[in-house]
Order: sequence, then structure tokens, then C-alpha cells
Amino acid sequence: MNVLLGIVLTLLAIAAPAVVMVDDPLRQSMVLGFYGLLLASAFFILQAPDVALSMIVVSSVLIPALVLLALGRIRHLESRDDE
Amino acid sequence: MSVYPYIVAGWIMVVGFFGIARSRNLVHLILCVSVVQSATYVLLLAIGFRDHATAPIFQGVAPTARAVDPVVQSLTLTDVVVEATVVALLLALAVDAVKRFGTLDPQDLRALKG
Amino acid sequence: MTPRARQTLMLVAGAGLLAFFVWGAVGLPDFGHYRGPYGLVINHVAGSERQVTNAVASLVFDYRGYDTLGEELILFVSVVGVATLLRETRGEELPAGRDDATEVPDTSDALRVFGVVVVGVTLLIGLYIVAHGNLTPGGGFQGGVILGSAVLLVYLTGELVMVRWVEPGTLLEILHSAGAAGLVLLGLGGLIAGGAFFHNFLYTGTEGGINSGGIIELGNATVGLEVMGATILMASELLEQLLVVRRGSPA
Amino acid sequence: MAVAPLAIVVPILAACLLIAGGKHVPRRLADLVALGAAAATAVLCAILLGRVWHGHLEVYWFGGWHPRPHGIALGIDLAVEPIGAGAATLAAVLMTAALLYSQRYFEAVAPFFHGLMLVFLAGMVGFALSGDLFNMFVFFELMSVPAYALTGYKVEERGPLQGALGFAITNSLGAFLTLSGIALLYGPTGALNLAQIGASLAGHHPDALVIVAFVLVITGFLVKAAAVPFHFWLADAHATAPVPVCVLFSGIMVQLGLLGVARVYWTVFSGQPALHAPALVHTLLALGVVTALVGGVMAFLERHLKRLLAFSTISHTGMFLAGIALLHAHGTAGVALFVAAHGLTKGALFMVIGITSHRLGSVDEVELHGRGRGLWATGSLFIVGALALASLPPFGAFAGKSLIEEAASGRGFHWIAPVFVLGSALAAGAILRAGLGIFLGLGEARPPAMEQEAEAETETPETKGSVSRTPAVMLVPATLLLAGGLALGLIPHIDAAFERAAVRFQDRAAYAAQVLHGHATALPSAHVTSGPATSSYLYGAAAVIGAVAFALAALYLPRVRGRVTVLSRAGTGAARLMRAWHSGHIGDYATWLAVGVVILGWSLGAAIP
Repeated sequence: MNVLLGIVLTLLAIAAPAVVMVDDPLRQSMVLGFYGLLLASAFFILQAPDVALSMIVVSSVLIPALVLLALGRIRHLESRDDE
Repeated sequence: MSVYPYIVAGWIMVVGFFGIARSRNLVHLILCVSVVQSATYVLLLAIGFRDHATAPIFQGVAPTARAVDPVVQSLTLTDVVVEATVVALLLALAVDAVKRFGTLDPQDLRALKG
Repeated sequence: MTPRARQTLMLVAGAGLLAFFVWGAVGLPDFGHYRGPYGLVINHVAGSERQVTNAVASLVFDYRGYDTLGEELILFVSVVGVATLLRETRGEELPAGRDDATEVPDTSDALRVFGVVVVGVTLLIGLYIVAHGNLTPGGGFQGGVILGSAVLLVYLTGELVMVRWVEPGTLLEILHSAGAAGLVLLGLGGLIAGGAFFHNFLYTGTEGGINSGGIIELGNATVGLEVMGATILMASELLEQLLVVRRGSPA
Repeated sequence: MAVAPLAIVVPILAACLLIAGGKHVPRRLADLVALGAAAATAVLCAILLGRVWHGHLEVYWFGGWHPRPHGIALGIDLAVEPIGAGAATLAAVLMTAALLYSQRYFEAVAPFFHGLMLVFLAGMVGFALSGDLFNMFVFFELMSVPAYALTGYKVEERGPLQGALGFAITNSLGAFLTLSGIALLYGPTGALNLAQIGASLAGHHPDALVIVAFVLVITGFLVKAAAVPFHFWLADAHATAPVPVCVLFSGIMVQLGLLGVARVYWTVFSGQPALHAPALVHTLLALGVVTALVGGVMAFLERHLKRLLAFSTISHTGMFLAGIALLHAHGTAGVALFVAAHGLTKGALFMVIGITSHRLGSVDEVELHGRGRGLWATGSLFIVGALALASLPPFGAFAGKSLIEEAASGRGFHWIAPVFVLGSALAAGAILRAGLGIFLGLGEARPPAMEQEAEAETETPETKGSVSRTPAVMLVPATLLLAGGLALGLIPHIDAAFERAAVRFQDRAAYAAQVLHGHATALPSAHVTSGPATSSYLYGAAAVIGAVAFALAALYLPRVRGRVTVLSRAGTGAARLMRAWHSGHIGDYATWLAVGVVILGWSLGAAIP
């Protein structure tokens, strides 16, 4: 159990800089989704299924959706500015 | 192992801060803020963890069974909701930023210098 | 500061922050050996006092229900904030004749059928998660997001009725406010019936039953309602803007 | 009786109602509902304040979850004592005045504005009354989220957007640090109730964890309180938020951050030997004094009236922080009185600026120079307000400040009083300079040390309607607030009441006994002062004279200055440096936040016994 947790925590410690270092927001939101799933699995191992479920819902549904929508909106605004 | 999870939490927090400092894009910056917040989840849940214990859900288990701390979980649940809302509000501000400034680079968002 | 100066300073400060944090964190109880009284007592009494099997749910909606009230209000007010910030403003031309139905690309029938199936399953999962919050992991928040996403899926699969319905200022906004007010009213119910705000004034049922927990189950339902409304509103606010722009720009 | 929860529930329900149905009812009705809810909240808070006025503590347990034997709290409580109740009352009064004032504002989406304001109020009241650490975090966020949206309310402009972004990001980061601190405390104590954490921590062996937790918890509150170097967001947010929102921001929201610092110190940490008291006093005092001076100087360098007032708020915040740092009942009492007087006066000043902008269409001091000559009522309010903030005896701000000075000299910090004089004179001098220039047309239009920067875009007017006269709904609230701020210092024995409140506030053992075990303890008799000392009157007079001198110097010196002296060149250089420091870059703000935490931690941690 603890070995598994150690592995997931180490992966988290590696994934967090990855999220931060990806500069393109679209790609970043995907990496963030993956990071969220890692978090959720850590929470399952930490015996927190409620939180893990919330995390999956937020990090793999809500936030990517919001980021995608916002980016779509931003792209259109920018393309309008270019014209 | 006795402090490793706490160190990971601190590491994630600092990494998020660094991401904010080097960010050249508001949406990127906002997601870095959410990384800082994710450190608090790890910290809270790690603190309340107990070895060889079940989740605090006693479906078919005697309530005397050894279970992890439920309080940190309820706090983290609140925290997760706060994250979602803060991100949503900040994204709306980012959209507005593009509308008014035509850019997402914090370097150029300076109507109020000095 | 120049970007380089800022990053250097942050590197130094971040190292200091991490060192400082770890300096304190080593004083925490060893990982896995937590023995704080709060959680132990809750685990011990939640089942007998509230007949729920999910101790977290008893905390979220009963012992610390007031926190959840604050949390739902944060969600509520941030949706209002998003709507306020993204409102169409003077000088921003609204394209005339906003006929939503003509603008969204056509969807194939196969995709539509697939969409309906997915939506149906998602809705069921969402409802299940909301309803069993008192017993198993999950509850109003998680289920609410899933329900909201299901409704958004309807839009994405091209069922255009939604676009109109989703526009802010309608039924949905009322639903969303009612969800937030519902939790307050639940608290007030306790005040009137039992003398304390958030007093659990309903029959708490038998342990493990679907109706167990008294206001815990009602709280789950109102939060589910509010979160569903909030999810749709938030997404549609951003989407609404997208549609305006799409129509505004020359094809 | 359940007055305390009602004070939080009433604005929430009104907000829900307004947001659900506000679009379909006439504007007048929405105004009335919002105003009525705010006024009702003010009455409820005043009732609470009246009940605890003589130094009592009232505890309210949500859900009726009284603590278990051995003082284990399972539920959340509201612990109402005079200072928290007073802060809540001030918030509700300012909100009522601001809503009355804003009737000429926001023709569009008014119900959303009202809804945001009312939830904001509920958040502030809840934060001020809470007796639970995590609940403080929740209500801290609840008063932050509507504040971000309100800052960015004027979405047509660039300034508000930037102000809101900086505000939202720095405050969110601060809040997360606070939450980490709460988690660290939960580790060894297993408690979230303030009294219970305090009781558990008093028996905890002194170690680094206590210090780290303290620093992290107060960081979020200090960001809200805009202490240097966490203060950057404040001026940006104030300069750009609508005037009625500024009234709340400067009048009470910022000070609630300080209430948070004082509350967690006195209820949780004051029994813990790891938090070495002299080190704490010196650290927070230094932070406060630097904040007071930075705020004063920045205010003096400013020409945008709202930013000018914002920096003066930072300057006052520094004095408040210094007063709290003395860890002395006189100091705490003085801060509470000073905050009340400052909130009312500063609120009035922001309203006056709103009137000026409504009548003359600008908030730029240079542009407005001499154009306010006809506005007698407005001008006199402005100038009286500036003098009151400079601690003109015997009014409210003076009464508060003299108590702090007394506490400082009692602790041997005789240099505090002169520093306060300098800070007040700078900040009030800047306001006075603007007032004398605008409303009397004194001196030259271009104040010294002010670079003609590429000016920001013109602001769209916040108000509608005729500009040929000042509407009564704008002038009356401003007048009432200012009169209230002045009158506070004239109430007989007001300082004794605040002393009692402070003694109650600082008594950790009595607080814990009543919250956890239901034992109400009689208050130890307060050492009541015999009114302000003669030296306080001298300091007060010095601050007023200093403010007038600074203002006149700024207005008239450029005329005689002709040549560039070494001094003025150094001054301009320093001014440029100061302004460059306030860069408006969010990454910079986050960096300074991290630097601030490290400095705080280092200076408190170095003294661990």
C-alpha cells in the first residue's frame, strides 16, 4: 500500500513541474487533466473516495471544459483582432 | 516515508508559485494557481491518513473499524469546489483581458503601472 | 522586474518557502499515525447519531453543514460573477437576428443516437451519485457536475432546443438561486423546528437506508440542483460569448 | 436567540431573491430589497453588539452541536465578542450607506450588482463572527470571490480588469497558504475550533511547526490587509472598482484581514511559548511601520484620487498592524476605535470623490485643479475628512491613535508616536493637497515629484443623470458617515468600552472556557486610561500641522523651486523606484508574496527558544 502511494506521490512530484512548464494553455490543460487523475488515484490510495470522485469530476470534466471554452472564445477574439 | 507526502505537498506548492512567476500567458498562469491549490489537497489528506485503515464509509463495516480521518476529507471537498469556482472566475477575467488588451501576456497587461 | 530577475528571485524565495514549510512539516505526526480526536469521534458517533454510513457526508451536511453553506454560496456567487464579467457591454455589437438554430453545425443521426444514449447513462449516474451521498462516496457536488455535463452533452450532440433554454436570465438562473437558497432554508428549518440553525430536524431513518440522515439527504439534493445549474450556467456563459463572436465574424 | 446566524442569512436570502428574479422587477424595487436587507443586517449586528457591549461573549453552535466532554467541538460556532460584532456592524452600516449611495449607479445588471454586494456583506459578517478556523477560511473566500467580481464590474475598461486579476490571484494564493497553515495546525491538535486548537496547542511542546503554521495562516490575512510586501493588489483594485465598492474595500474588508491576524493570535497561539513574544512584536511592528510609511509616500506621489486614497488606506493599515503588534490591550482597543473611525471617514471620502467625478467627470487631481470651486458642500466634506484622518483632536481617529501611542510608550517604544505622525501627515497631506487644489484652487496644478506618465485611458462615467447638482442620495450618506466618524471620539467613556472589548478579545483562557465548556467567566477589570495624555494632543496637533504643511509645500513649492537641487533629484529618483516597484505585473506580485512569507518566517523562526 505504502509502496504504491510512494510511487504515485513521486509521479505527482514529477507531474506538477510538467504542468507548469508546458507553455501552451491547450496542451497544459490536458497535462493538468492527467495530473488530476494522478491526484485522484493518490486520494483513492489515501482512502478518500469522496474526494477522489470530486477530483475526477473537476479535473477531467469541469476544468478542461472551461479552459477549452475560454480558449475557444479567446481564439475567436484574437482572430477578430487580426482582421 | 514518515514525512515524504508532506514534502511532496510543499514541493507542489512551490512549483506552482514558480510557474506563476515565469508565466507568459494568463490562462497558463491561472492553471498554475490551481496547481498551488492542489498542494493543499495532498497536505490535508496526507495528514489525516492512518495506516491499515479503511475509508470513513461504514457500508457493511462495523463503525469501530479503524478508518482514516473524515474531517480532512470534508475540508478537501470544500477546497476542491473553491478551486473550480476560482478557476472559472479567473478564466472569465482572462477572456475579458483579451477583449480589452488584445493579449494574454501579463507583461502587457499594465494599464495601471506605478 | 525583468522576467529573468523575477524568475531568479522566485527561485530563491521558492527554495526558502520550501525549506520553511518542510521545517515545520517534520513536526507533524508521522505519516499514517494520525490520532486527532475530531475524526475519531466523528467516525465513532456519526453512524449512531445520524444513521448514515458515509461519515464524510455527515460532516459535510450536518456537523459542518454551515461550511457547506458557505462553499455553495462561493459557487453561486462566482457564477454570478462570471455572468457579470462576461455580460455584453455597450459598444460590443450584438449581431441582429440571433437565430440560434441556424448557426450550429449539423450533427449526423448516428452521433445523435449515440449522444442520447450517453446522455441517458450520464444522467442516471449523476442521479445515483446524488441520491446515495449519505451512504457511499459521492454526493450533491460530484453528482451535480455530472448532471450538468449531461445537459451540456445534449447541446454538443446538436439538440438545439437547449441553446435557447440555456441562455441566462431564464428558468436556469432561478433554479440555481433556488439551489443556493435551499440550503439556507434547510438551515432555517432547523432554526424554526429545533431551535438551532442547521439543526437536523428531520427523521434520520434507519442506518444504511436511502432516506437515512435527515437533512443530509435533502442537503445533497439541493447541492446537486445548485451545482448542476452552476455548471451549465458557467459553461453556457462562455459558450454564449463564443456563439456571439462566431456569428459576428464574417464567414 | 438566533440573532447571530440571522445576520448572515438575511443578506444571503435577499441576494438569492435578487439574482433569481431581479431582472424581472423594476430597478426601484431591487434597490429597496437590497437596501432593506443591508439595513436589517445592520440592525441585527447592532443588536449583537449591544448584547456583548460590556465585554461579554456569546457562543452560538450551528446544528445545536455543543462540544463533547473534554471540550471536543464537532460543530461550528459563532463566537460573538464586542470587537467582532463591532466589525460586523461597521460592515453592515457601510454597506447600507454604499447601497443608498449607489442608486445612481449601474443602470445595467443592477440586480447582479446588488446580489454580489449582499453576498459580500454576508461573507464579511460571517468572517468577523466565526469561531472556527476552517470556517474563517470559507468565509474569507466568500468575501473574496464577490469582491473580485465587483472590482472588475466595469468590464468596458482595462483598468478594472487588471485590478481584479491582480486582486484575485494574490488573494487566492494567500488563501491557499492560510489553508496549508490550517492543515499544519490540524496535524498535532486534531481540531478546527479556535478555542480547542488554542487549548491543545498550549500543552504542545514548542517546535517549528507552530511558527510555520502561524506564518502561513496569517499570510492570507496579511494579503487581505495589504501589509507590505503583500499590498500590491490593493491600489490597483481600489483605483478601478466602482466607488460604492471602494467604500467597503477600504472601510472594512482590508481591516478584516487584521481582525483575522489578531483573532488567530489571541485565541490560538497566545498560549504557545514557541511563538516568542518579543520576536513577534518586533516583526509585526516593523512590518506595520514600513507599511505605514510606504503607503504614506505612495499616496503623496499619486494624482489619481482613488489610488491616492487607496495608498492612504495602506498607510493606515500599517498603523493598525503596528497597534496590534504591541500585544497590549490599549493597543488593541486603540486599533478597534481607529478602524471604526477610519472606516466611516474613508468611506465618506470615497463617496466625495464619487460626487466629484459625477459632477466634474474626472478623478484626476491635476485635471480637476481649481474646477471644484463651486462645490462648497462637497469640498468641505473632503477637507474635514482629510483633517480627521490626520487625527485632528478630539475626533474618532485621534482617540484611537492616542490609545495606540499610549500602549507603545507603555512598552517602551517611544519612537512609534513620531513615526505615526509622519505617516499620518504624509497620507493626510496628500488628501489635503488634492482637496485644497481642487476645491479652493490653491497653488499650482502640477504637484511635485509627479511624473507626467502616459495617462491611462479616460474612465467611463460610473453614474448617470444630471450633473448640474449633487443628488441627495450621494451627499447624505457621505455626510452621515463622516459625522459618525467624527462623533466616535466625542462619546464619553468610549475608550473604556473599547478597553473592555480588548481585554475580552485577548483573554484566551476565558474564551476557551466559555466556548468549550460553557463556563462564562467574569472579565478581569480593565486598566482604564484617563483619556488621551497631553503628549497625544501634541502628536495629534503635529500630525495635522504636518499634513497642512506637506499639502501647502506640494502646492506652492514648485513655484519657487526654479532649479533642480540634489535633494529634489534624489527625491524624484526614489519616487521613480517606488513606482517601478508597483509594476502591475501579476508575476511580480506573486514573487513578492513568496518573498514576504520567507522574510516573516525567517524573522520569527530565528527567535525560536
